[in-house]
Amino acid sequence: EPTEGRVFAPPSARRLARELGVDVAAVDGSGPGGRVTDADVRAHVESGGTADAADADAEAES
Amino acid sequence: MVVGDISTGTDVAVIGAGPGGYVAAIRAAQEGLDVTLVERDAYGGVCLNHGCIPSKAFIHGADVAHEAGNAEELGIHADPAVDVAQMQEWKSGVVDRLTGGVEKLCKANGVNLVEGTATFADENKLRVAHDGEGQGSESIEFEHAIVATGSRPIRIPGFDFSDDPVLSSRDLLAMEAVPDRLVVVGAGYIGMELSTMLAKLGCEVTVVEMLEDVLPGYEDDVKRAVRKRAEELGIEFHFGEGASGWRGTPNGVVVTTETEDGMETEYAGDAVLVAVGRQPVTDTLELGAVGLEPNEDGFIETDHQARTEVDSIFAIGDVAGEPMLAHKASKEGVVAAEAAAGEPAALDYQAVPAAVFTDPEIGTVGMTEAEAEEAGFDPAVGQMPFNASGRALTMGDSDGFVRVVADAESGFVLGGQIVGPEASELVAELALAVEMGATLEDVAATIHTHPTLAEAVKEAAENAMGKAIHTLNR
Amino acid sequence: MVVGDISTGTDVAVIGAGPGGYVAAIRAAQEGLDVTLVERDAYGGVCLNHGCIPSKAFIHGADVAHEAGNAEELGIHADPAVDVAQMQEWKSGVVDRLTGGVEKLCKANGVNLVEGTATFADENKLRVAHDGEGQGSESIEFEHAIVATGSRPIRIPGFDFSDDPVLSSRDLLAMEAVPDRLVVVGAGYIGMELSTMLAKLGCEVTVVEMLEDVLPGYEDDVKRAVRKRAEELGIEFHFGEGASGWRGTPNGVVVTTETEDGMETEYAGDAVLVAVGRQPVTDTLELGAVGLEPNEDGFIETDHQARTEVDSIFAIGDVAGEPMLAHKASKEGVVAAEAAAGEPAALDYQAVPAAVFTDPEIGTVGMTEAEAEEAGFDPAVGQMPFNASGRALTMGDSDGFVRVVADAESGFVLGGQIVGPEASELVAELALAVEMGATLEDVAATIHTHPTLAEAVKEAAENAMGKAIHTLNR
Ligand SMILES: Cc1cc2nc3c(=O)[nH]c(=O)nc-3n(C[C@H](O)[C@H](O)[C@H](O)COP(=O)(O)OP(=O)(O)OC[C@H]3O[C@@H](n4cnc5c(N)ncnc54)[C@H](O)[C@@H]3O)c2cc1C
Ligand SMILES: Cc1cc2nc3c(=O)[nH]c(=O)nc-3n(C[C@H](O)[C@H](O)[C@H](O)COP(=O)(O)OP(=O)(O)OC[C@H]3O[C@@H](n4cnc5c(N)ncnc54)[C@H](O)[C@@H]3O)c2cc1C
Repeated sequence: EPTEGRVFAPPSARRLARELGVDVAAVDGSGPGGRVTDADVRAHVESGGTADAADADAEAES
Repeated sequence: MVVGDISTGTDVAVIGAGPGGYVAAIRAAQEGLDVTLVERDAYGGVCLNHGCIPSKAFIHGADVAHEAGNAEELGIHADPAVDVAQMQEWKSGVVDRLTGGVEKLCKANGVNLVEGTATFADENKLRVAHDGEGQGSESIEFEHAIVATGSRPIRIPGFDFSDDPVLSSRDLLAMEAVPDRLVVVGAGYIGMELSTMLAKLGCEVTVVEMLEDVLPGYEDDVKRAVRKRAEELGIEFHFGEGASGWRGTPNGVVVTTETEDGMETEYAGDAVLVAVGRQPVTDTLELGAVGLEPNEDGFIETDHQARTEVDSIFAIGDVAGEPMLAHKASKEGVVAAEAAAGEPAALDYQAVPAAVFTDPEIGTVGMTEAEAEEAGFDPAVGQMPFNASGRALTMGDSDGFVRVVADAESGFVLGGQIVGPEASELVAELALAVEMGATLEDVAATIHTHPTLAEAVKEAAENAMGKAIHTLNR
Repeated sequence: MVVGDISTGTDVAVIGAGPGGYVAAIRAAQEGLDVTLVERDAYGGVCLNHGCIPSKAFIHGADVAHEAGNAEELGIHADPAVDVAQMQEWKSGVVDRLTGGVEKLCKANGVNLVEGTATFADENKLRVAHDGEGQGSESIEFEHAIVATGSRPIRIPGFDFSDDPVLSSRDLLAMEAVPDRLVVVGAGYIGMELSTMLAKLGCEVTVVEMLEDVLPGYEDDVKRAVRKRAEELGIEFHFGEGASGWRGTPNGVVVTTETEDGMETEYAGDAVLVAVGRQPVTDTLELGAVGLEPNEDGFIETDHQARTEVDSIFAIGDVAGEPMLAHKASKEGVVAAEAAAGEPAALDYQAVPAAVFTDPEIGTVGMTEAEAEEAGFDPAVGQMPFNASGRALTMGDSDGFVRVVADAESGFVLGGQIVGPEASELVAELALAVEMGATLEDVAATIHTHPTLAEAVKEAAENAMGKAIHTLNR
């Protein structure tokens, strides 16, 4: 994946992901072009997706 | 000097009250922490006292005078006389008002203000030396420290700012009269902003620059727009020449430059302004006492929360790395403060916009076309020249363009480059677009007020989609 | 007049080449349709020839002259002489360039241009009468027609624009000299923009307005900022008075006004500008031939695709309803063109931003606090005064503020009101925020370049969140 590291999500969704300990890069985006929304982050948590704060932190750095 | 005569404790000690430090201090206090802000010079740091604010005040003043004197085409005939000492006084009033405001805001938020130079004693203790004999010092114990000591101008060998005719940007911005002739060493953004301003105020400016063009890091067409206008203002450029020395003459100075091949040339001026870049200030801190060491570029390294290798210590702003810009410092200040308060804050922004207040202005954010390609995107690029913008034409200022860079597949806006009137303001919309993960269509479908320069942002997005109305689509 | 001597067919016939019509024509052509654009006067319509563009050109000219003459505080001493005939020439050059550009863009996109007045023959046929005796006429058969006939100034009883001293905005913008004294009837946006411009050029302006304040529809604090500056410029306001008549005098005119209680007052001027609003142009069209009738406000009613009750006919721009603004016209033009091409286009935008080019400028988008409440939201409102903005202070122009209105629960930005320098440009970021469904946090977390006016947008968003740095949070 050449464009790896770049996640298209508004700041509010990125912050929510941090708070929920989710790696935002692992969330499937349902918005235009695959943009990650708040709802996508919540759905990811509910479906038992990653909830690893360390991952999220590492991702946030890029 | 008496050491340790007072000792206090604080949750967060912030060192340096520039746009990094004072913002960190206020936000930390808003988070309910007990905060102590130590500053040895002036509230607002370089930015408010010797950088962003005074330079923009002078640039505005020069613009007003220059525009009035060059509007014959509009039927306006004026021959403005500029009293630079008075402009200086006005500028100082603006600075005082803002620095006074910073002090008031700190106090209103409950930040403890301490004047003096802070050095580390250990990982949880600062020593603050107060200026002046017999003023003593104090110790401050902290849970967290935030280092925000900023930067200072780089010196080049042979040019010592303590010599009268060798000016730093700070010296220049304290001028009481416009020099008749000035040699400027460095065509980076500070050199170019100040040269343009001085030329508009009637100074004959000679710029010498080691590289082959102005404004390293910007794209060719962006550079060209700025260089062209500068040349029209009478600024003389000499590229590929490094300043190697200077000597005083009865009328000022003669600066010697050297090409790579060793060819020497001399340029005369009333004085020489050295603006070749800035370097982080780490030597005021005794970093060794906490086991920290600047990296090879002189910066203190930090992580995604602006935290250094020492858990209790954060570093933000110019001292913590590029881009050395006030708003980057403030952002890091907010994140460090929130992290110190235990919030899950992170420096996870997509882009730091940047502006250059030359004529025309530059505003950029995110990726250029080349950067997008390098990052693996297939870029869709759209452009709108200001000479097709109704608003730009009614302002008599229609050089330049807006360019928008997006990912062709998804449409996501990756960045933008603007050169032209109000570019520094126009870039805000593109910054929001980049940060939000907006697509070209989102920007294009948003109704933009007519007649505005901002319409060019929309038009550039439409151009990238092959749907522009006011430009031919490529 | 010879009728029907030529007959052609086209996919889309567009009537009127203003910012509604020419944009619709170009976009329809881009969609691959055969397009015929009929205009009886000048390409660009009111906006480019007699509205947005000429007014903004004069406003800019007046600003340059006025700023130069009033910058003593900055150390700039100038006494500019303004040659209005020359400014007029410059303005005309700008207009010509833009209208020429519109014509060229139409041609480059393959739009057929027809000069003349179009009237409906039936639901699929136009008749176009060419100007001048013996020029004949032609018939154009169409699949779809797009009506974009715009608006004209409202006349008030007793004031006939064909009388020399009774000026419309169009007459005023053709001036070759600044009147010494002018009576302006109407303090709406056009009256206020022109009054401010004239006052800056040295005209003594008396404004009479039936309502109790300037700029109906704007909030009190927004009005106040504009009225205050206007008064400082020497503009005299008389509210609660309607213009009831005028008579010529050797020096110009005397205008009589009447209050609700019947009290009369007289105001003298060189001439009287009537700017009490604009009304849609439907009487040039023979709408009856297709069974269409304007609604009670005179507009042609349309649906979410800008389609009228007659399936083959769209109506866009000023003729199709409020807000009568160029960019609303263009948006409707794009949607009508795409709908005619069978695309699922719709007028589903959230908000039409609006600007008033007074001093200070106004830029607004979306809901005010009161409107948000009415719509059932619990509004969170944040504000940043420009007198706390570093950039505004360095511009010597720090009246006004940015206000952001959001939904407290979700944080969604619902609207914004800006009054101050560059308000017309700054509103673009808020328009994108409103359109994208951005939250306060999204705006606040986006890094804004320092020092810019746009930082005030971010600060206002932070203020609404209780997290502002440069203002005290309410
Ligand atoms: C001429 C010029 C124009 C500029 N224009 C712009 C612009 O338009 N936009 C922009 O974004 N940036 C601009 N900059 C850059 C901007 O000024 C810096 O990026 C910004 O000031 C960095 O903020 P900071 O908080 O990191 O540090 P600084 O503003 O440098 O503040 C550091 C503070 O720390 C204090 N300090 C240092 N050591 C100690 C110690 N041991 N104890 C106590 N106090 C200490 C210093 O006295 C200083 O006040 C400009 C700079 C210059 C020189
Ligand atoms: C002084 C002034 C300042 C303004 N400033 C602004 C501003 O800053 N921003 C803004 O958004 N708006 C502004 N406006 C409003 C703006 O001009 C209108 O909203 C805009 O022009 C509407 O565009 P339109 O395409 O609907 O119609 P118009 O621009 O009115 O164009 C209609 C065209 O149709 C032609 N026409 C009419 N009937 C026929 C027919 N039967 N056959 C052929 N041709 C016909 C007319 O000749 C005209 O060219 C201003 C208006 C004025 C008067």
